[in-house]
Amino acid sequence: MSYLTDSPIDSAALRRQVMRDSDGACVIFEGVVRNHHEGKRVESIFYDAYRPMAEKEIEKVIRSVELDFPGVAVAVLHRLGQLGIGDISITIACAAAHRADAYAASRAIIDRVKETVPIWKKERGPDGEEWVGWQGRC
Amino acid sequence: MSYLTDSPIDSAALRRQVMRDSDGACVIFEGVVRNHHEGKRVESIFYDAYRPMAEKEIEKVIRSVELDFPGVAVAVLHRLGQLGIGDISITIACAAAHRADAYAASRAIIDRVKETVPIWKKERGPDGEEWVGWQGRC
Amino acid sequence: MKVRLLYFAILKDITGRSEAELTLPEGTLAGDVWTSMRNQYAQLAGYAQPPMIAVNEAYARPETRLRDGDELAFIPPVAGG
Amino acid sequence: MKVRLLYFAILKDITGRSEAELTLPEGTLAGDVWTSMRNQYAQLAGYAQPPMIAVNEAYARPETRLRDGDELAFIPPVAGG
Repeated sequence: MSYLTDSPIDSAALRRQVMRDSDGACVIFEGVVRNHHEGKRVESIFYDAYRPMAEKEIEKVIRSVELDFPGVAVAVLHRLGQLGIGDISITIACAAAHRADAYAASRAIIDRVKETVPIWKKERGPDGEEWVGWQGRC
Repeated sequence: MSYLTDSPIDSAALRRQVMRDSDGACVIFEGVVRNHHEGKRVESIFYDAYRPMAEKEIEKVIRSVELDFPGVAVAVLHRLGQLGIGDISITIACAAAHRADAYAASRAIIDRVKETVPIWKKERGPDGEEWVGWQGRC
Repeated sequence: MKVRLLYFAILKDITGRSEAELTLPEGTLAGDVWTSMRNQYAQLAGYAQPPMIAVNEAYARPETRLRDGDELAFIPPVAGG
Repeated sequence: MKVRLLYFAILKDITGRSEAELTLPEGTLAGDVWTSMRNQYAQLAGYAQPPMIAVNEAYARPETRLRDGDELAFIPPVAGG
């Protein structure tokens, strides 16, 4: 089971992984490469990762969310490499009996992934390229 | 533009309707027929609607959510008729530059649809069938 | 005056029909029609308050005065989604 | 003792490499390695505090004492999702 891929993400496949007959709600979150960031044009994004650690950290996020929202089924896949505008960088599928849990689990996963998983992105635009978050924060 | 259908819902088609190059987040919510409700087994659900009014009320929900979350793109499709376990009864697709808006708009739409849109469901199970919400509430 | 009354969901099951054309005296209120339905159908006797009401495909109050040609519907508790 | 140091993202660009094998005195702390990196690369001179640190694929504190065979990585601000 890997949470990382170098290929385009098939969100429908993640949906199929999580849905059970007892689930009344499915929330699919997709992070997508958009054409702007903090007022600057973006043309593509390169995603780098510390792969084995990223796998472990995503696993930890999933386990922590499963503890917080018992009964929710979760699938996560993050893409790495060079992505263009409109490409999906991450898909999170959450299934639950009731919608409140599916929404809350989905939101918790993406928030925690963005905090702890060692994945980085380099944005490329007309003004050059830059590792997001590096300037002035380290 | 109709928000109601008698055919299986293709969530991917709704996703395509909403995504723009400026969107960094897409939240797809699917309501799905589950095999239980308030402790009872469910085998299928029949959805009835006051169709022309349901179309208008869904339109109102979408407009109100677009006002509350400017810039979010929204698509909604609700299925009517006889549905089996695992069938999608409603798909809501929300695209936005940032995930907070996409999640919030998605949640607001399903909450408001459940409050105001004249759609009803009759659950069928081993103990017979029942219109959900009728007993003792009218 | 004539008013078209639509039945949905539980009300369709109880009445066994999906619509009726009513001939009503001028000045009839939407809530009055519910009262006469309650008198006609034993299963509704316990429901003194009407469900939600729609006149011409929009929610309306029981005090709404009906007009010739109106389309009236009682909206049982909705359960979409 | 020998420690494997991995470079990612901005640190890979700055150092021009993806990893290095370091020979370190016993008792070296993870944060000490950051200090020596700062001395070596001008672009890091302004960053007195190390980024997040990982030892053997798990987050660790700058005070973590390194051991022979450890895998060390400095984790610039993450930006996944």
